[in-house]
Parts: sequence; C-alpha cells; structure tokens
Amino acid sequence: MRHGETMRYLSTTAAQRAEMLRTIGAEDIEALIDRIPSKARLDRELMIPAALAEADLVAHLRALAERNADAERYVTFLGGGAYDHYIPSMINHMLLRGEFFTAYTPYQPEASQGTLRTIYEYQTMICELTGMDVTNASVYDGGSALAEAALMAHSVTERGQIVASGALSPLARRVVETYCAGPRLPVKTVPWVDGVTDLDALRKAVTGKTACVLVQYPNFFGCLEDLDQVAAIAHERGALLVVSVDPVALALLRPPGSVGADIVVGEGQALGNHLNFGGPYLGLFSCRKELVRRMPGRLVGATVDLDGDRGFVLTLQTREQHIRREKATSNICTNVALVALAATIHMALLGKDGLPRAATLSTAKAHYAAEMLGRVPGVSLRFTAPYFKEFALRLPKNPGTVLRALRRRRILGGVALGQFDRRLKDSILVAVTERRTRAEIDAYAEALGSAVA
Amino acid sequence: MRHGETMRYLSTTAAQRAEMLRTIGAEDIEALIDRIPSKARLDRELMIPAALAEADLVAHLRALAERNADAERYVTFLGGGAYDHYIPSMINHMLLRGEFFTAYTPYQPEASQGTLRTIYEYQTMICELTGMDVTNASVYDGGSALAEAALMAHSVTERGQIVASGALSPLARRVVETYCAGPRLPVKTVPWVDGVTDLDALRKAVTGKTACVLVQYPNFFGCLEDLDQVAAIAHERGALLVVSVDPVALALLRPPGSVGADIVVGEGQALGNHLNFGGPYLGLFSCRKELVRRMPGRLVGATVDLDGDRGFVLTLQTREQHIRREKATSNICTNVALVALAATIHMALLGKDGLPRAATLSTAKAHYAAEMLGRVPGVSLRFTAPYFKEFALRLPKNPGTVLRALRRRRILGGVALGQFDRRLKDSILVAVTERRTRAEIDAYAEALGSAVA
Amino acid sequence: MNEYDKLVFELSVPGRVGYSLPEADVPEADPARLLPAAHLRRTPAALPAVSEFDAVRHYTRLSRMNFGVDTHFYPLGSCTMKYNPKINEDMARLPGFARLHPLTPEEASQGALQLIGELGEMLAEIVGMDGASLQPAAGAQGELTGVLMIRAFHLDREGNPRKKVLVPDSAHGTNPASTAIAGYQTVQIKSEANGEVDLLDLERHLDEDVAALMITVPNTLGLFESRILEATGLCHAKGVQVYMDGANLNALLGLARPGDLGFDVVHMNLHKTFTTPHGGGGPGAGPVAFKAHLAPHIPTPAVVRDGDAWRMDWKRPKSIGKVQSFWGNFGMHVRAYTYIRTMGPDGLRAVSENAILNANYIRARLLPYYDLPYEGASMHEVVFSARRQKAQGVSATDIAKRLLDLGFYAPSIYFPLIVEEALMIEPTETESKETLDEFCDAMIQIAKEAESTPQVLLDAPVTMPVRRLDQTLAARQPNLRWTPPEPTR
Amino acid sequence: MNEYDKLVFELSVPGRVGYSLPEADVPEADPARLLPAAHLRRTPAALPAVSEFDAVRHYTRLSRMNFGVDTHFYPLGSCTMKYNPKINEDMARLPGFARLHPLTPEEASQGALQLIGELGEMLAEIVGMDGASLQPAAGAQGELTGVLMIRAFHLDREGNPRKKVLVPDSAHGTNPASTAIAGYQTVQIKSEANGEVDLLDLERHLDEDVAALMITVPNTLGLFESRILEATGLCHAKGVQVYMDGANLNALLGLARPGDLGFDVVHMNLHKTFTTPHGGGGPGAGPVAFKAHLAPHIPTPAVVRDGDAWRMDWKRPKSIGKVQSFWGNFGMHVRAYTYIRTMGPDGLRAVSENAILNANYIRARLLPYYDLPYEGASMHEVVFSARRQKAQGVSATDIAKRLLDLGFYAPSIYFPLIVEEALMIEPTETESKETLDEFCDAMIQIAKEAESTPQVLLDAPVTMPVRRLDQTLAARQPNLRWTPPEPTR
Ligand SMILES: Cc1ncc(COP(=O)(O)O)c(C=O)c1O
Ligand SMILES: Cc1ncc(COP(=O)(O)O)c(C=O)c1O
Repeated sequence: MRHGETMRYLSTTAAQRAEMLRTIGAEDIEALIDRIPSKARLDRELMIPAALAEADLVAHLRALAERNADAERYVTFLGGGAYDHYIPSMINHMLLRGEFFTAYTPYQPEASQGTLRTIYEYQTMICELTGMDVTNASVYDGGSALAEAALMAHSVTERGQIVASGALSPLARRVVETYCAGPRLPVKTVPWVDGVTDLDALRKAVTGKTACVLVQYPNFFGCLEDLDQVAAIAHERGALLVVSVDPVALALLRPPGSVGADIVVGEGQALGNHLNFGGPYLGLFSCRKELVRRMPGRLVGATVDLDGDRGFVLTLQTREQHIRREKATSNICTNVALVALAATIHMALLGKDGLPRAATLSTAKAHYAAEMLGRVPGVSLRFTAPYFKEFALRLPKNPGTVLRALRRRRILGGVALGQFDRRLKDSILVAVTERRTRAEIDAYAEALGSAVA
Repeated sequence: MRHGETMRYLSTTAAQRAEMLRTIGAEDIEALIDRIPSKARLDRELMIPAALAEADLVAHLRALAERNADAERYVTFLGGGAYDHYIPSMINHMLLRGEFFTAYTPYQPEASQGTLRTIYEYQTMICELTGMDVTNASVYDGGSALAEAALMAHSVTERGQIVASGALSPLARRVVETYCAGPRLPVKTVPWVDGVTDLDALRKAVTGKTACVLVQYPNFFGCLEDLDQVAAIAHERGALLVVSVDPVALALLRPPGSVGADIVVGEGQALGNHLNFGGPYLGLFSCRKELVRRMPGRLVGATVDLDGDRGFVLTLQTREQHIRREKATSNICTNVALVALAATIHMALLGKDGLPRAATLSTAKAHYAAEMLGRVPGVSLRFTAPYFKEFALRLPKNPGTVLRALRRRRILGGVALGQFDRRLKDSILVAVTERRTRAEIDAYAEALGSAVA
Repeated sequence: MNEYDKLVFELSVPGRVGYSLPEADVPEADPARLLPAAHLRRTPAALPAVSEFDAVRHYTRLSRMNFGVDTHFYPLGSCTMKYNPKINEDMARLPGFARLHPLTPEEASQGALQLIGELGEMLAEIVGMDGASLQPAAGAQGELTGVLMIRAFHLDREGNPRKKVLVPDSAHGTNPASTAIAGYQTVQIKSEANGEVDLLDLERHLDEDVAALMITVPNTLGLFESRILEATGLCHAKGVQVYMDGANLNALLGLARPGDLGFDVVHMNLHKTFTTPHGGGGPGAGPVAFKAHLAPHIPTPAVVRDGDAWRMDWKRPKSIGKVQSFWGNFGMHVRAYTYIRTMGPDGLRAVSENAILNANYIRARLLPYYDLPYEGASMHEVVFSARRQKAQGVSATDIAKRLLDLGFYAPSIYFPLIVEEALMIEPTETESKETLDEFCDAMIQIAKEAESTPQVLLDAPVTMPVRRLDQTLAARQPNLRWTPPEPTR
Repeated sequence: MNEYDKLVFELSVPGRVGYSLPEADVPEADPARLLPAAHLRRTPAALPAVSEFDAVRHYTRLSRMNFGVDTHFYPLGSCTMKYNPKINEDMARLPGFARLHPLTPEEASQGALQLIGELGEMLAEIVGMDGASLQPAAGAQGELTGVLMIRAFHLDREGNPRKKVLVPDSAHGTNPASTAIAGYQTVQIKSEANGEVDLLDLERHLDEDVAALMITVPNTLGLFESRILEATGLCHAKGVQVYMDGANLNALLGLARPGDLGFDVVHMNLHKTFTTPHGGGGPGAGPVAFKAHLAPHIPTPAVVRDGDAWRMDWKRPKSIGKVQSFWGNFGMHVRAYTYIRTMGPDGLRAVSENAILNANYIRARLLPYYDLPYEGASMHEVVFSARRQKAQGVSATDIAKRLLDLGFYAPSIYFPLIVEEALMIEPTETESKETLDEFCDAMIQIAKEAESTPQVLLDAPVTMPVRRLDQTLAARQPNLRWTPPEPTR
C-alpha cells in the first residue's frame, strides 16, 4: 500500500494488527475469513483505478464538475419538478455539523434528541403548508411519495384502480406505475385540456373501484388545477384524493387540506436544497389523522421522560418494516432526514413572511417572463389556464435547436416538452424563481428573439 | 428598512423595542443617546451603498473574486513568503465548528478547554519543529514576529542595535524597521553574496552593541544560510540569534534550536492555511526557556483543577498588556488563534511522516524545476548556494514581460525580484511545492521557452 | 437535566426575519392581481419568525444533543457507521454538481453522466456483476428494484412472475417488506443451529412458484454463508433467481464478489460501505448491480457509454420503469465515487480486512462476558446475546442505555430477531484499537454491573439531555406536531 | 467530570497516517542527494501520527469543550461578541480570494484590490475620516500604526516626535502598551467621578511635549464622553493629535463619527464591530482611518484608485513603513465588506441603536441587584460592580463561574481597572430580548445566591469539563508543552 492514500481512513497499524490477532488467537487475517470457500474468493485485485492522492482527486472531480452547465455559470429557467430557489448560506453550515450528518436514524432517542426535534419541527411545518394533520419524517422524493400514496390509498380503500391526472409530472407518474406493478394496480391516465386535467374525462374515469385520484398542484405545466372539483369527483365515488404539491407555492396557494385532500405528497427539494442533478431530494408525505396508521415511513412524536420532561421519540413504529416485515405499510427504512433538515431550517429562516415572499416573487417574475417571452414574434403561451411559477411556451422553431442556441449565451431556457408528450413537441416549459432578475429575463427574451428569428 | 436585508442579524422587533424602552424608562432610543452632543451627531445617513440581498451580494463578490488570478485557476510558482502547499480538506471542516471560530480568547478557561488544548498542542508542535523550548500562542504574521523578536532581543540584552541579514524577506525587514522606529533602534543590513548572507560583512557589522542578528532560513531567495557560522558570530559578541524559518522546511532541515538560536520566528501560513492575499497569516514565535518571561504574546500552560484533573489555562500573563500595560513585553492582544488551529490540525494530520514527506516532495520538485527551467536557452539559476523549495532565476528578457506572457497561459511563473532589489531586476523567484506536478513544471519550462524566445 | 428544551416555534416572535430576499424588480408583484382569488391561501401557514442568529444558535444547540460518528463510537450493527470523509462533502458541493439541474440536456451534463457511468462500472466490478443501476435511493428501494427486475425477468421468460420469494428468518425487515410490495408472498427459510441458512429447508421450498431467494451475505449474524455456492446452485437449478442484500458488503471488498458467488442481482448501500453519511436517517443510495440477463429490466434511463460520451438510454421496453423521479441520489454518487477513487483496489481490500479484524477483536474480548449464540466465524460484525444479563434482570435495552452514559452509542439491539436480547456490534474498519478497547472495557464494566449493581443499568441514562422516554405514551396519544400553547391569562 | 481528556499526542500511534500526498513524480526525491548533509535534521520532529478520523473526532470533541457565540450568550464586555454571519465565511472562502497569492501582480488581482479599496472608503465614511489603511492585523496593531503615524507627523512638522501620550486611566491595556512600543512615555489621565475623562486633568497635562491624546469613545465604562468636542479642541490648540480607540464603535454607527468629533485618527476592530469572528483569540483586523494631514504617513503600500483600476502605491517617502509582511488580514476584509454591504446605512444604524437598547435593558433589569459605580447613560455596554456581593464573600470571579453553570459565558471581569470587582456586560445587538431576559434572570438568581447560598458560587463551575483551575501552579511551574510520559515498566 502506498503512503497515505489508502491508509488515512484506517487506524490500525501493522503492529496493532499483530497484537489484535494475538488476542483473537488467529494467525493472520486469512484465518478469520477461511469460512469463505476458496472457490468463492477473489484471487486477484479489483480492477478499479489505483488510489488518487487527495489533491489529484480534487482536480479530477473539479474537471468533471466543470463539464456541466450548472446554475452557477448559467442563468437557468429549468424546472419541471426541480427548482433553483434561493438557499440561505447558513443552512449548509448547520448541515455540516458532524452531530447531524454523521448520526444514524434516531434509534436511541436519548442520544438523538437533536435529530428528533428537527424532525418534529419538520412534521409541523409541512402540516402547516399542506393543511394536513400528520406528516411523516420524509420519503425518498416526490415521485416515490406519489407512488407510496397510491399504495396507501389502495390499502385504505381496498380498491384496485389508480386514476392519474395527465398533468402529473410524467417522471413521477412512471414511478407510480413501477410501484403499482407488483400489486397489479392499473394506473389510468386522464388527459389534459389547456394545461389542466380534463374534468369531464376525470369524472368518467373515476368509478367505485377507484382507490384514489392523483393530481398535481401546481401541475407539471405550472398550471393550477381546480382542486374543489377534483375533490368532489373523487370523494363522490369514495376514492381518496391525493395531491402532489410544490411546497413553495403552498406558501401562497390554498392548502390541499382545506379542499379535503386525503393525502398530500410532493417534491420538497425547492425548500433549501440544491438541484444535485436530481437527488437526494425530499419526498413530502402528509395525510389526515384518521389514516395515520396506514402511513408509510417514520413518525416522531412528543412524549415525556422519567422525570416528566419533554422528549421526542420515533413512534407508531408498528407500521414499519423492522417490526411488521412483510405486513409493513412500506418497505422504506433509510429516508432523507438530512434533506428534510435543510428544508426545516429553510422554512424556519424564511418563515411566516419570507416563504410567501419568495413565492410571490417567483410568481410575479414568472408572469413578467411570460409576458416578455410571449412578445417575441412567433412565440406564445401554450395554455391559458392560470399558472404559478412555470409555464409552457410554444416556439416557432425546433425547441432543441432554440435551447442549444440559448445555451451558447449561457442561458438554460427551459425544458423541451416533446420528450414527455408528443403533442407538445413544439413547446418548452419555462420556470422562474425569485432568484431570476428582471435583467436576466429581459436578456432571455432578447436571446430568444435572435434564436427564433 | 426593507424586508429582510437588514433585519436578519437583529432579533428585536418593534413591539419588543417598545417594551424594553418601557422597562428602561426611556421614551425612545433617542433618549438613550442624548449624552452625545447634538453638534456631534450625524444628521444624515451614512453614504455607503444600500443593503444588498444575499443572492445579489454573493453574485457581486463572486464577480470580484473572479477578477483575480488565483491558484485554483492558475498554476502557481509564486512564493516569497507565502506558499501554495497542500491543505487537507478536513481542516476547514474543523475550523467551521462554531464552538471554535465564534469563541473569544479563552479568558474563562473552564468554558474554553477546547481552544486552550489546541493551543497547547500547537505550542508543543512548533517547539518540535524549531527545536526551541517555548512557543507562544501566535503573533500576527512572520513580519511582525520578526519585529517582536528584535524588540525582545533589545529588552533582553539592553542593547540598541539590530543587525539584519540582507537575505531576509525585504517585506518582513520593513516591518522590523517600523517597529524599531519608536524605540529608535537602528537596523543595520548586511549584504548578501551569491544568495546568502555575506559572513565577512556580518562579522564586521556585529559589535558589542548589537542586540541581535536576524537571519532567515531558508532565506528569501530560498537558499540555506550557514547557521552555525551566523550563530558563532552573534554569540561571540553577546548578541542574540534570531532565526526566521519556514516551518515546512524544518520538517527536513536542522532546527535552529540545535544550532543555538535564541529566538525562532517565522511565517506559518504554509501550515494548512490558504494564501488569502496575504492574511490572516501566522506569526510563529519560539525561544529558549530562560527568556520566556520576556516573550510577547499569550502562553497556555497545563495545570490541574480542584479535583486534581488536568486542565489548561492562559499563564504567565504578567507579561501581557492587560496586566502590565505600558510595561508589557508587547502590545499584542488579539492574535491569530484560528490560523494557529489550522496549523495545529495540519501538523497533526501530516504528522511525523507526512510533513517531512511534503517537504521532501517540495524540495525535490523545486530541484527538478530548477533543472528544467535552467535548460531554457538564456535562462540560468541566479545563485549557486543550496536552496530548498525556492530559487532565483535569471531571465534573458524583462521579467515583467515574461511573467505576463506566462499568465496568458495560466501560469503564475514567479515573483519579479527587481521590485525588492535593483541588482536582481533581471531575475524572478520561483517557488515549487509538493502541489505542483511534473507535468505542470514541464509545461512551465515549455512556456518559458516560448516567452523568452 | 435538559439544558435546552426549545422548539423553533417557541423562539418565534412576530416580525422577526431570518432571510434576505431582493425587492420585486418587475412591475406587478401583487399575487391578488396575478392569480385567481380562489387559489389564494386565506391564512398564512404558521411558520416561525426567527432571526438568522436565532436559527444558528437553535440548530447548533440541537446538534449538540446528538451523538454522531464524528463525536462518538457508533457500533450500530448492520449500519456500518464508519468515518464519513470530509473531502466527500466538499466534492458533492462543487457547483458543477450541486447546482446542476436534472433536466439539463445530456450534452451539457457530460461530467455528471460520466461520474454516474464510471461509478456504476466500478461498483459492478466490486461485486462481480455485469452492470449497475444507480437509480434506487436507498437499500430498501434497491431491494424493490431488484425484485421487480426479477419479476420482469420471469414475466418475460415464462409469461408469469411466479409467486413467492424465499427469505431467511434472520433477514432485515426491508427484505420481506420489499418483497411484499413487489407483489410476492414472502416465505421464511429457517436458519440452522450454526446461524447459516438451512439448505435442506431451502431445498424443500424451492419449486416453480418461487421467483427468488433473497439472502444477506455475510448474514445479519455477521456470518459468511459458507455453503452459498451450493445455495445459489440449487436455486438456479429451479430457475430461481438469487438476490443478495449487500448491506454487509463492507466485509467482502476485494475478498469475494456476489457475482462470483452465483448471485443474479445485489444492492449496495452507499451509505454503509461507501462512506456516504447517514444524515440522521438519510439520504442514502442503493445501487443495484446485476448479471447481463437482467439488464433489459433495469430502471430507465440507463446511463450508457456512447463512444467517448455518455448518454441516457430510455428505449428499454422491458424495463421495470422508474423508481425515482430523476436519476437517483446523485449527491451520494459523488461521495461514493470520491471514496472509491481515494481508496483504490488495495485500499478497499484493507477496509474489509480491518473491518473483520475489528469485529473479531471485540468478539474475543467480550466472549467471556456475553453469550454468543452463534459461534461461527464472525466477519465484520458480531452478535452477542444479553440473555445471561437478562437472567440478572437487565435487558439489552438497559445495556444500550448504560453505554450512552459511558460515552458510546449503542449497538443494534433486538435484531436479528432470531437472537434473544441481541446486541449486534459492528465496529467498522475506521475505528482504532484504542477505541475498541475503551468500548470493550465499558461493556465488561456493564456485565459486571449487571451482576453487582443492576440498578445503575436500569436507571441509565442519566447524562443525556433526557432520561428514558415514555414510548407507550407516545404511541397511545400520538403528538406528531407542535401546536401553540393555549393562551393563558 | 472530564469526559474527554486527550491531547492529540496521546492518540498517536507510530505508523498511522492522516494525509494523502502523491508519489514523487520527479526523478530524484532523496533529500540526502538534493541537500547538503549539514542542513538535514538528524531526528524527526516528534509530531503525532494519527489517522484523519482520529483527528476529526479529537478536534470535534475538543470543540465541544468550548462556549462560542453560536452556542451561548457571550456578554464579554469590550469584545462585541455578536453573531458572525455564515455568509461571510462562504465569501472569504471563494477561491478567487482564498487562493490568491499576495504577490500576484496588481493587474491580476484587481478584484481583491477593489475590495480593499472600497472597504477602506466605506470605513472612512463610517468614521468620518478622509481615508483608511487596512494593513494593521488587529486593534493593538492599529493603535501602534496610528501612534507611529502621529509620531511621523510631528517629526515631519517639528523635527521631533514629542515625548508623551496621554491615556485615561480607564483605557484598555493595549493603549499604554502600544504607546510604549511607539517610543512614547504614557501619562495617565484621571477619570472624573462620573466616569468621563477629567478635562481639567487633561488640560493640566497638555504641553508641547505631548504628542497625542488616546481615548476610547464610548469609553470602557460604556459612557459617551459628552465633552469630547471640548477635549479634542483643547488638544488641537496645543498641536496635540487625538487618537480614538474605536473598539467600541458598535455604539456609534450612523449616530456619530469620530472624524466629526475632532479625532485625527481612529482604529476599528473589524472583529468586533464588523462581525469577523474571533476564532478563539484571533485573527482580527484593525484598520486605521485618518484625516488628510496624516495621509503621507500611513503604511505602505496604500491601495489607491487609478482611473478605473486600483493599484498599490509604494512611493510614500513619509510613510511609517510596513506593519505586516503583506497587505493586512485580507480574509477579514472580505468578511467585513460582506457584512457592510449586507447591512447598508440604515442597517448599520439599527445595529448601534439595538446594541444600546440591549445594554440599557440589562442595566435597568440588574440595577436593583448590582452596584453601578458610574451612573451615566450607558451606550452599548454597562459596567456593574460586584462590591456588594464582595461584601457577602463572593467575587466577580465567582459570579462569572456561576454563570457558566447557568449556561452563559461570563462578562469581562476586573476591567476597566477603575471599577472595583468590575462586571462589564456587552450584549450586542444580535441577541434577542428573550436571551437578555434569561441572562438577567440568571444574574438576579446569582445575586440572591450570594446572599443565601454563597457556597454555590464559590464552588462553581460544576458542569464544565473541568472545575476551577490552579492558576498559581500554572505560573509557578510553567508547563508549556507536552512531553511524553516517562516510560513505565
Ligand atoms: C441488512 C440490511 N438490509 C437492508 C437494509 C435497508 O437499507 P436502507 O436503510 O438503505 O433502505 C439495511 C439497513 O438498514 C440492512 O442493515
Ligand atoms: C477597548 C479596546 N481597545 C483595544 C483593544 C485591542 O484590540 P485587539 O484585541 O484587536 O488588538 C480591545 C480588545 O481587546 C479593546 O476592547
């Protein structure tokens, strides 16, 4: 082994190894692993690259990182489920506290009150945003949250069909389909009209066999669904209403809890977490309290200690895999606690005034952008439905070509929609957060003008 | 006041302010400051720029930062007292622990054992490198350390003249001159020959009035002084020997303590600290134990607590300004504890094997670079004295022009020496650390070839 | 005892601000004019209002109420609580990674795709498989993914997915749970007296209805399944696929490879073996490596080489589909990649060797004091039983709590289920002999206290921010969110 | 009580490695062949040998033995222990700043020079001066720089530097110490009964030998010198320069400016007023702002505008020279710049208003319990005396130690020297009313304990990692470095 490179994460020296082997009563390490049949032993070195010294490795990774068009060097209007919102710098400093990020799931609550308290805060804040009674400690991401909601609705209603809005994130919908394959739950997709779920079609799709209706708010196109109507349609037939949300938008928009949603899920990345090329993200999961015992994932509850002092524990664990095994409400074990911690601190910092302000700025700038981009000759808004911070734009030229031209001007102009829906192959999805400035939007409009000219 | 921008570092709300004023019994804040004569009050807003939102400010500072040719985007051969050595990434994570970086000088030792212990470790490690008995908790930087050493020698010897090697860092020497102005201590500079102190001239300069001889090892040109000789000359006349060192080099080189140095100082930046455009840096300060009561700066000592357990405190404070005021050994109060902490962790991580290895790699690569650069037609080594990780190179063309040409190829080729010494206006000082690769050195040689062609 | 007992809501004061947002720079910024009234919230969400400093001190203080690997030995069995290198964190935060949007076109995210692709290749080599999918977000999702791949494989070949998955009784809870979600009936296979899977029982259960055997190597007792080649062979003879739960891969790096043991698919926990931090519960990453015959079924998109470039391959009609909205926990991939490139082949092998050494050292030192129900050779962890102490009136829980007072996190307890009063100890390779000795000394002290002063154990912990907590109350009267106290007058 | 009592040397095990350095890639890497033998060390420095993880856990644990502003209220008077914004740390770590070499040519370091230049201009405006030099590394070095500038000024004008500097008896120790190093005799000026400087005494001392008056505003009692305009006027009438110790500038931002008060030169402590962290003792930064007549004497190089660019001006023959090898603590300049641009003019004014409010609130709440020897209006801090408690057998030290047990760092004690049993409390503007109330409650509890249960105070602290430490032993038998224990057999 070479100097340093491989040894700095190991603490046992050769002399200590010998001493330890003596205590164990083994001749050498080989003697400890002789239970592995020799036929099963690897008789060569792993064929992976040799160790790199720290400085060389940093240089290598930096070079890889620089081959990506990130939101630091590019002005980004990409959305579609992941957003470049403002992240107070302070959050990262808290995440780097070793006591937080090198801890495990708080199985010993007395030595994990820090984590437990932050989760309890998180549960409370997400309940506030969604308007629901109960929130779990997180699931993996928005897509798997939606999938878990479908399975939970199936188990609550004991019905076998899932009805999904066609204006769901197509990526999240695919996750739902994957999770529904095992229990063989057909996922029926209801088409969209003018950017929102076709309510007539929905009414037809929902039957007495429907476990739930899955709808997104704001939806994949950024448009605002009529949740009252969707709720009425679902509940009329005894189906549960599952709403997938953008938590930033909920700082300003009506919480699904207030329209009678049964389960609210969503992608929480926008709350204080970086884009990270898609993960780790944050699966939000809230429901009505009557359903809590069918809920997937961990829950933290308040209780008291022997002295009567307040303390926090993991609770209602009989839902979980480590206790209920094949009868558990979900297979989830590791979740995304640290991502939820970032979200918690983000919500605390922005707080009661700031989160609505970020939401307001985002929607205001999105509307300004829609106006400015819509003025470019040949370019128009694809839909007329009200939208929040994201909108679809119809282009007079091939979107791929236009987006490439914009990239050359360091603008990530939007997401080409043709990859998700052939009917939209002339359109792009443009997201605008409070982080974009008017000057950047104006520059985008100008660049788009040249690109489509 | 606008939303957020200015308020996020203040915690008192308007309602609380009113309540507090009630408790105080004051009508308003104005009532609290009416002791300031109205003639003395500022009757307008400060004329500084309006507050910037966090994201805008980050963008602004990033733009400023990017206008600098830093060692991340350029391959650097700059030295002359500040070096681009490898810094294990782990160090920064420890410095960011709030308990370390937001603490004050450990005046309450029971609540400051963390800081006190790291300083005690630091004192020990620097003693090991310098070969001296005692090390203080740090002074500002290498230059002020040298100046403090001159003043200390003056007070120990009660003599009034300072003799300085001409191969000292010219910048550090200017600091010595500044500090010596008040007590009117003339600083006599002894010329260099072939990159090292002219010993004959030194012998003549040192008299019975000499308080100390200041010499640097390796010296400003990277060359190795004959410390035995210098020590003999100084001590023969009863002067103290003050050696300014590069602590990285001392991992490999003879410690000045072993040749009889009385005071050893130095610039400690190279131990785990970034270049930071010149500061904060780390003033090393060690001496013989007989001199400890004349030493400037803080000292941490081991002691016991009421239960007999080991603990650490600031000690021998009667040397210091807060107790001795005008009779203190120095005026220093705030030092550079956090920089010393970085150095401590650096020395711990590299440790007994690693620091010599970094030093070895540096000197090896420097010798390789000297060889390769010296092969460029018209280019030659300026001196023949042995050198450590830095050497002077004579160029056949104006160094400013050559360095500019190199910069266009993302190489910071060295420091033009003409700015410090007219005799060296055809030369540059080239520093090579273990961080430079052979490929970078070869590329430099190739670029230098074109630049001087 | 509780020095600090605040929730952030209890710091909230109306009007305090912890953020910094720019003023609106666009002409219209009144939501009431931009959005239909019906969509607007009537009352604001009751989030707290705190200053940045309030939040810094609050969360810093909360952090200090936690044990973490950085502060304490954390011998939590099965969880591989090793040192999480700091450089990993730095690399994951490079803007080119951290601020990269998942829908950035392939040509503009080549660095990220290369990292995913190369990490997949390295992981596949480490486990001796033909490829790896990095999409699963954690071990359990890896299991689901793997079982669904097996399901798709059977469906494709036989027109039906088969019905059952065999799982040993020592398995982790996620194994049966994942199996169930994948639509299979879980059938439990017994362990032999020596703790290894009972091959006779296995053989008895193997029939045409069995889709897969799911087994953990080394198993949750820390034992290598010495007849694993036979087991995988038996399965394959019946067309049964063999899934390896790779949570314990830390015992095998460079020593043995699941692929060579006959496994068809294996998941890894990057947050165990490959040093990505656990973050107080997550995130993790659970890549799945597979033999070539399962390749058609892996999640879309597959990240594949395309000449010198990398691209996302979406055109895989037999794929199980997606398990994450995007491409997996990329931030964790960066960390694991950094780690593997730091260690190299000899380094990885040294990891497992030292992990095994450390576990055996603890085993040797504690053997006189605690019962070892399964005496086979330990790999990277050792599972004792506190049944002797239980007879003295002291449970595994009591021992765990006492350890907290003595400055150590606790082992996993009551898992695996087949061990009475289980104490599952996994030291990992990054801990020093000195730490192991201190831990063993503490465990020995506890064994003696169980005899002499059991009350000390029953009362523990007494040095934590809280004493033992009332779990029953928490479950009977769930209090799952903060509510403002009733106003008092 | 001491949970952890290791020094890094005590973790050292020969052969352990905590670094990662590349192999030599050049042909010759044997120091014995590169360097003359006479220059080579014979025995290696006895540095420790630890793994990276050893070091992480060690330093993390040590950190937990400290109080910091992030964890505790830190009312250390005169030190302005306010919140240190995290964004400052991020900005100082941008590679364009952190990895910039000080000898980078001006044309290639324009961003850094601009930052220094603009920060100097902002600071000059804040204190009402004509310019600022950012070279001094801390307050004390700022003092030395300022006094040397005054020295150069007199020398230039009068051919001699004069002899004396007047310093009030309430001054911080660095004032007389800096004065002495600058070659001046310090003459102490008395304070009046009201705590302000005695103008009659001042006038008595003002003669042609006096180079300067050095005075702190607000003074170390937290009082604004209400007759400061008279004082500076008196001085100027005698050709005496007036230096302001600006350590307490946190009381004056946007309210009053030293320049307008008649001062010729003032230093600022960026690590107090402008939120750069104290780092457990430093680094700081002590810029000096000056009136135009002193400009020729400031340290070289001056950073000056040159059209649209910035450059370093070295050609200043009347300069005092350099006080730092390079240009000052640039890393601190970045932080202070970030802070000032975050706050803006209204924000800075709010800082001082709130700092004053907070100090007065504490004063009002504690007035019934502690003596206030100087009753003038408090600015940003308040100095009580524990003489009443002293009479009950309890000293300022005892009160300080008890505060640690109650979860607060201690005020500055026994400073200023003119206050018996001084308790110097500076809350700063970043602390909330809730925290102030908790602190006041604790102080009141202590006052009551001094009467009723003084032993509790005398025994304190009992919850820290160590109990009270033997200072005498430390000074009598200095143990200033670790040495390996004698080998025992
Ligand atoms: C043996 C075993 N299998 C599976 C898992 C599940 O992995 P994860 O928590 O990443 O979902 C774990 C971890 O808890 C485990 O220890
Ligand atoms: C009033 C006063 N003057 C001067 C100083 C010295 O400043 P520094 O510690 O930055 O050298 C201090 C700080 O300790 C102070 O409080």
